[in-house]
Amino acid sequence: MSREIRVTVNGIDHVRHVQPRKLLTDFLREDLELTGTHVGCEHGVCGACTILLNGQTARSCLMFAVQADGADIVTIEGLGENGNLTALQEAFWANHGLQCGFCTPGMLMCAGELLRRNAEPSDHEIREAISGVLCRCTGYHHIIEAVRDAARGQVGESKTSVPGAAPQ
Amino acid sequence: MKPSAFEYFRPTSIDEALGLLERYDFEAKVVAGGQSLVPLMNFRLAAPAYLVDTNGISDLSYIRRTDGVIALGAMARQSEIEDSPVVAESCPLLHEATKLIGHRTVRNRGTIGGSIAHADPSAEYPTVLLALDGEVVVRGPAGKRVIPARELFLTICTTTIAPNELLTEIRLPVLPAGTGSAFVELNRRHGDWAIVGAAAVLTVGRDGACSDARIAVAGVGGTPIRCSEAEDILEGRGLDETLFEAAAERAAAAVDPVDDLHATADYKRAMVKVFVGRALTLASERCRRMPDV
Amino acid sequence: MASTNRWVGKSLRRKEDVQLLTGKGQFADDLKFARLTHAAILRSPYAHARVRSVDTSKALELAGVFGVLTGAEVGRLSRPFPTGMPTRLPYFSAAVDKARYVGEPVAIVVAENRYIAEDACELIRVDYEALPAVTDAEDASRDGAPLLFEDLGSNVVNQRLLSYGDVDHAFANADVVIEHDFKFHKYSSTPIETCVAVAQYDQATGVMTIWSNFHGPYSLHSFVAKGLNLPENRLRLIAPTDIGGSFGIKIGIIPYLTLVGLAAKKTDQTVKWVEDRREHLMALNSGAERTAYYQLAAKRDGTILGIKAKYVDNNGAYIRAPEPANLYRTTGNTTGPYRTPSLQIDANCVVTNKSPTGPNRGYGCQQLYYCQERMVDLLAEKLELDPAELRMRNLIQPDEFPYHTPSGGLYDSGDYPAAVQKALDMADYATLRAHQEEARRQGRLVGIGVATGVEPCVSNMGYLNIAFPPEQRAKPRFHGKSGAGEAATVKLDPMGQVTAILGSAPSGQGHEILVAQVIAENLGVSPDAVNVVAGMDTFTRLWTISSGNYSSRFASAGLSAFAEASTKLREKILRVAAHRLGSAQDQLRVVDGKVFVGDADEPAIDFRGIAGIAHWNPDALPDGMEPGLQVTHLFNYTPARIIDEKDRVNSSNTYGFIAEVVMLEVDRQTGEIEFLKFVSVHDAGVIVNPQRVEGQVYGGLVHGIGGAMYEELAYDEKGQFLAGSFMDYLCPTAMEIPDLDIGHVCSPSPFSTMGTKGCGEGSAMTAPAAIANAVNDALAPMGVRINELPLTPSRLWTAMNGAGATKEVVLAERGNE
Amino acid sequence: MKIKGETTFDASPDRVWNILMDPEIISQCIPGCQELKEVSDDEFSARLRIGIGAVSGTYEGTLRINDRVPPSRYAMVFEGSGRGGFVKGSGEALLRAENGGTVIAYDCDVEVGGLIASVGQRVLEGVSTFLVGQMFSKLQGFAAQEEAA
Repeated sequence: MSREIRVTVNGIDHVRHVQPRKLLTDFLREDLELTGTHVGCEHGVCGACTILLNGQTARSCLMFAVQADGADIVTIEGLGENGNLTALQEAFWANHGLQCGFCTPGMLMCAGELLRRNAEPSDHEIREAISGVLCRCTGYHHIIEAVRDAARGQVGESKTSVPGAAPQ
Repeated sequence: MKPSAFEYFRPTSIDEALGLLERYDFEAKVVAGGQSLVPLMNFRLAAPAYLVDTNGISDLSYIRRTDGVIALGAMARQSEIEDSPVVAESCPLLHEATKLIGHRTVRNRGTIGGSIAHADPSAEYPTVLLALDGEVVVRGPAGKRVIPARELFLTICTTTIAPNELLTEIRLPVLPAGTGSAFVELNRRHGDWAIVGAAAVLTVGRDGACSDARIAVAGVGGTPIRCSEAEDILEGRGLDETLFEAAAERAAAAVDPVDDLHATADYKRAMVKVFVGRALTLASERCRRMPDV
Repeated sequence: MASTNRWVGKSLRRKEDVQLLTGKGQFADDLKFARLTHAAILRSPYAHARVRSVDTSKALELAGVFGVLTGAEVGRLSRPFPTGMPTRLPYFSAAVDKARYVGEPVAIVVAENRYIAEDACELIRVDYEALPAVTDAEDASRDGAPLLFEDLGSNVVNQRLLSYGDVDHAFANADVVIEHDFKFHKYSSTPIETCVAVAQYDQATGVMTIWSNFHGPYSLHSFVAKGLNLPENRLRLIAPTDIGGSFGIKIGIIPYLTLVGLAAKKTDQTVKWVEDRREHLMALNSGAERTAYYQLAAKRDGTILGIKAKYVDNNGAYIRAPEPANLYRTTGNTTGPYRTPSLQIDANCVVTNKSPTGPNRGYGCQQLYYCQERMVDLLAEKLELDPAELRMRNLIQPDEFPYHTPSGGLYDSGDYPAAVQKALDMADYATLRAHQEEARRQGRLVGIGVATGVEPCVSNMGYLNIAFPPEQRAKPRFHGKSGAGEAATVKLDPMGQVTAILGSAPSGQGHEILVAQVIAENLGVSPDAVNVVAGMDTFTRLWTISSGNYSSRFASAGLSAFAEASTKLREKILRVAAHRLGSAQDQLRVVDGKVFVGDADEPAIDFRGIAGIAHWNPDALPDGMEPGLQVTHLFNYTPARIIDEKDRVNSSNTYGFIAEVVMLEVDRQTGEIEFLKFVSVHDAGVIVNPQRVEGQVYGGLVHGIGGAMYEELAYDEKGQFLAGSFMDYLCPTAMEIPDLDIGHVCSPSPFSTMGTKGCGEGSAMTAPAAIANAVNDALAPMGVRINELPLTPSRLWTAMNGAGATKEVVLAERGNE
Repeated sequence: MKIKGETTFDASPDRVWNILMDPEIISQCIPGCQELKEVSDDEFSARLRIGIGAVSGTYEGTLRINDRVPPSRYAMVFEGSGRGGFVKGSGEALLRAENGGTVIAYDCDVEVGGLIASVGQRVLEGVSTFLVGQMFSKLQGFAAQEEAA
């Protein structure tokens, strides 16, 4: 028996009918076609499905869409403003804070929540804040650097410079 | 990995919830934060026919301090507890344990009531409840009853709360001045279930002797375990490392863990000694730092 | 042309990132289809069981179910996958008569959505006859062990004794011979995106189209076609632009492409299957477990004379291509960076009731270097030499390149002593040793580990033939293999814009920006102006049999192909321009897409003008020139030769180098490891984008740490799989990783066009060895050694407290006189 | 997984034996047993609903009793399956008189397969121990009743 729910996602109100068992992740990806939120484990460990639920991070694979009735949700698609990247997104870009990009929605959500709670996080606090999101590409270093830079408002050109470049 | 079908209810009052639990009994499950139940449902290990969502009950998420007791509504989120100045000040053990639960994202949804009712033997909150001799309030068809921590946990994920009852409140005593506490745990990876967790609470009187010692451990049995014999070693004595070691050894001797993928039973037993010892040392440092009464 | 590097060597931001940062990536599960149906797979809960019957009637009655395909039907509709070895195994995409591992597909359900498909799986009744299972490769090798394939009479399905150089002489004349055995465990890469396949069969044309995150090697296209019983030109494989990581593991998707394809054909639906995490851990792919027995012969001064090793690889229930390559991929670099003149390998490929194995970042090298680098440390201990010094004494010297290894490897370039010295300097090795001594005096368990490894890049398909003995290879009907090709297409479009088309199916490595940098360099345009088309379509792209994303081949082979293609395109552009301008070609310069004659300040023509001629007005082209401006270059390595009669083969084409120094402390009470220093020095040849290389190094290293300390696909002795969730399969988080100091040396490869080598596997190969060496060094004062992974706190504690440790055996110790 | 242990009954071996061989009693003591049918002298079919916390499932299977040597030993083979996978095992129970009562020493080799094994290993052994304990405590209750009667 499907139920009607009303949710605001990235500022847009939606009214939809869902089966009670439909996971919020699947609702966002299938019903609303917001495929930026990713599914990595469906048991609340990998963090790729993290969204903002009423302003706080939540794992959308551990919620049913019916439970989100009345909620205000932000997904990765709703992070930027007017088509511009946020400072955090810019910092990820500049610091190579993503490779395959699959964990990126979770990383951005969790790092963003950290920076809202703590404007000057230590490296340890950054690590802790993103430790609920698994990444298998980056080894996390560039992500930590990105969050650190975003916190300091230092987002600019890629800084990496190592020898070995092209003695052609 | 998709859950089986269920009928969903979102009661807005405790009475409405109790009515549903009464009607569906064993077939119903309460979902609070969902951080433990929903993974089980996604794996189809749990397949309740009726899901009673208590997130719509508005008056269950308070954190109050009254008359030497901190009372927390069952739906108080772990992140609210983490950020609560009342908790930090009046129940530092709860505050410290909260920060060890999963990750911030988990704590944003997870509730204290859900964690205690789920009764995972490796979880932090059941261990804190037992260490502090707290109690829980449950409501059922026959009205309200209060269950002391020592009578709450039966075995893995099993409590004395009946299927038609709802956990509504958690009560923890505010400990006297001169009390220090610590929650430490060992896990292979940050945020995981503890292989071994240890909570210690020590109260030192004016004479410098330990007037009250409480030790509980997680992860080494079907429930969190209170280490009474180890406590006896400490009570009435002046605290020092030798005594802590003796108490920790006694705690380790009293548990009977089993092997799992991550650790052998022998290792877990040895770690009870190490982590009870560490918790005691930390707790005693903290109680000495407390101002005199 | 521009004479200095404007673009190559710069850490340009990736072209890929904005899409991914805004949630607009196109991963396989994001693709939209009309009237899509969804599949769920029913899997065997038994490690070994006969499937007596499968009753699907109740499942078919469920509303929303379109059909069920059982293993028995798969057996009828399909053909077994080819096996790259003399022994043929009946390997199908589902259990036809027997299930041989927990998680083997038994049936696939197609339904309206995944939820209903899973409901239907629960309604299927399977009658299993449980059979005894065997999980350990050595147990499986013994007489009387339960047989996975009764017809074969043995679970050892491939065996080769490979001898290079005079190993008997080496051992007879050694001052010291040490012997040790090792166990390397089963783990995976677990990319955060699992496998996805969407299949659609067109009855009219007979074409099966499968969209999936399969990224090659596209040699396996023919395997899937065979499984589907289709001519290869009726199978179209499409990969989306974004693939959420793989690290080799997703090559294991090939049976699912077949299974989902068969289900689509049977039900006449467009069918999507998304692997869930439990399926991924339980049944996809993993690196092979290896039990290894090593003997090493050396002179008293530490000179290594020879190695004898027996590998027993546990390849799980089936040999899935490219297996048994875990045994053979490393052939050319078996002796690593050392001048080891002789070698004997007794290679055994064994089937057991565990999930099948395949490439896992490092493919074969982590097993190899873990054992070999432990042996070097044990030799150092025996001879009372510093392990770093012992390595220095045995390293191949810079003037010896290109270097022929005894097993056929042709190392292209390198300066191993410089790289090792750099790692030692960065770590301040002497000071570390002093600190260690001080810590030991305080009773602390501090250890230092050094490990080195040669990083093979761009597999030569020739190594696959090692599974066949020379006498079989000599038969006239034997089809030998060689080659390591890659295809690149670069176009100047009709209005003068540049487009590049990849054949490499990237999964996060940043191929797009690298190609843009190389083309920008060669054509004299801005990288921003180059449109790079990722993804793959076997019907419309030009690809080679070895195309794809694996064996660290992109920076080496892929960029070579693009460098060659863009150079050819530049030639044509300049010829058109010279003809048009009536100038000599060598008088022309290109800057930002504009062509200048001599020292002129004003451009004489731009790319748009040139494209206008080539595309719109071929009448104005030089006589005989083809119209258009499109170049496809098929690149191949000349050293990618076929195996010789003595089993020598240059198994890869460019060879990087890794040197690592680790300092760590083991908590005496808990067995926990804390990193105190981690230095990793890499030689990846010429670096096109340093930040990309750094990203690969970090990623590979953390994967190596995961393997060494956290990750294990654990089974019980009955073959039950125990690590079916991310709660029990532990991937390191940001809290577990050390700070890392990365260093580089650069030895340009003479074989790749720009001197590049690969770097994608890197420390995943060496970190387990470095960490194991450091842990053993830390525990040395206790007289404890550990020869197993992962190095969990429980395991270390158990070893420190008297069990689970081993001692090496000194076989012989002779005087020189 | 090994399930091994000893438990003491305040009843003579003969009485304990009779209790253990009484399907009616056994069905009341096996946790969650909804049905236990005697298929033949030595074989029973059973349906169990086992619930631990939120995790519950119905299992159907068979139990065969072998090598009965009253009142001192018997062996058993059992298997069952349900949503969570399957359980399969064999074991032996030895009864001996001690201090006026009876000690049962049991030793079972149990394979738990499928879903529960792959995601529930952390709690599997603890749950098994609990269920076995629950069964024995009920049996002990029956033994005490019988003795009193």
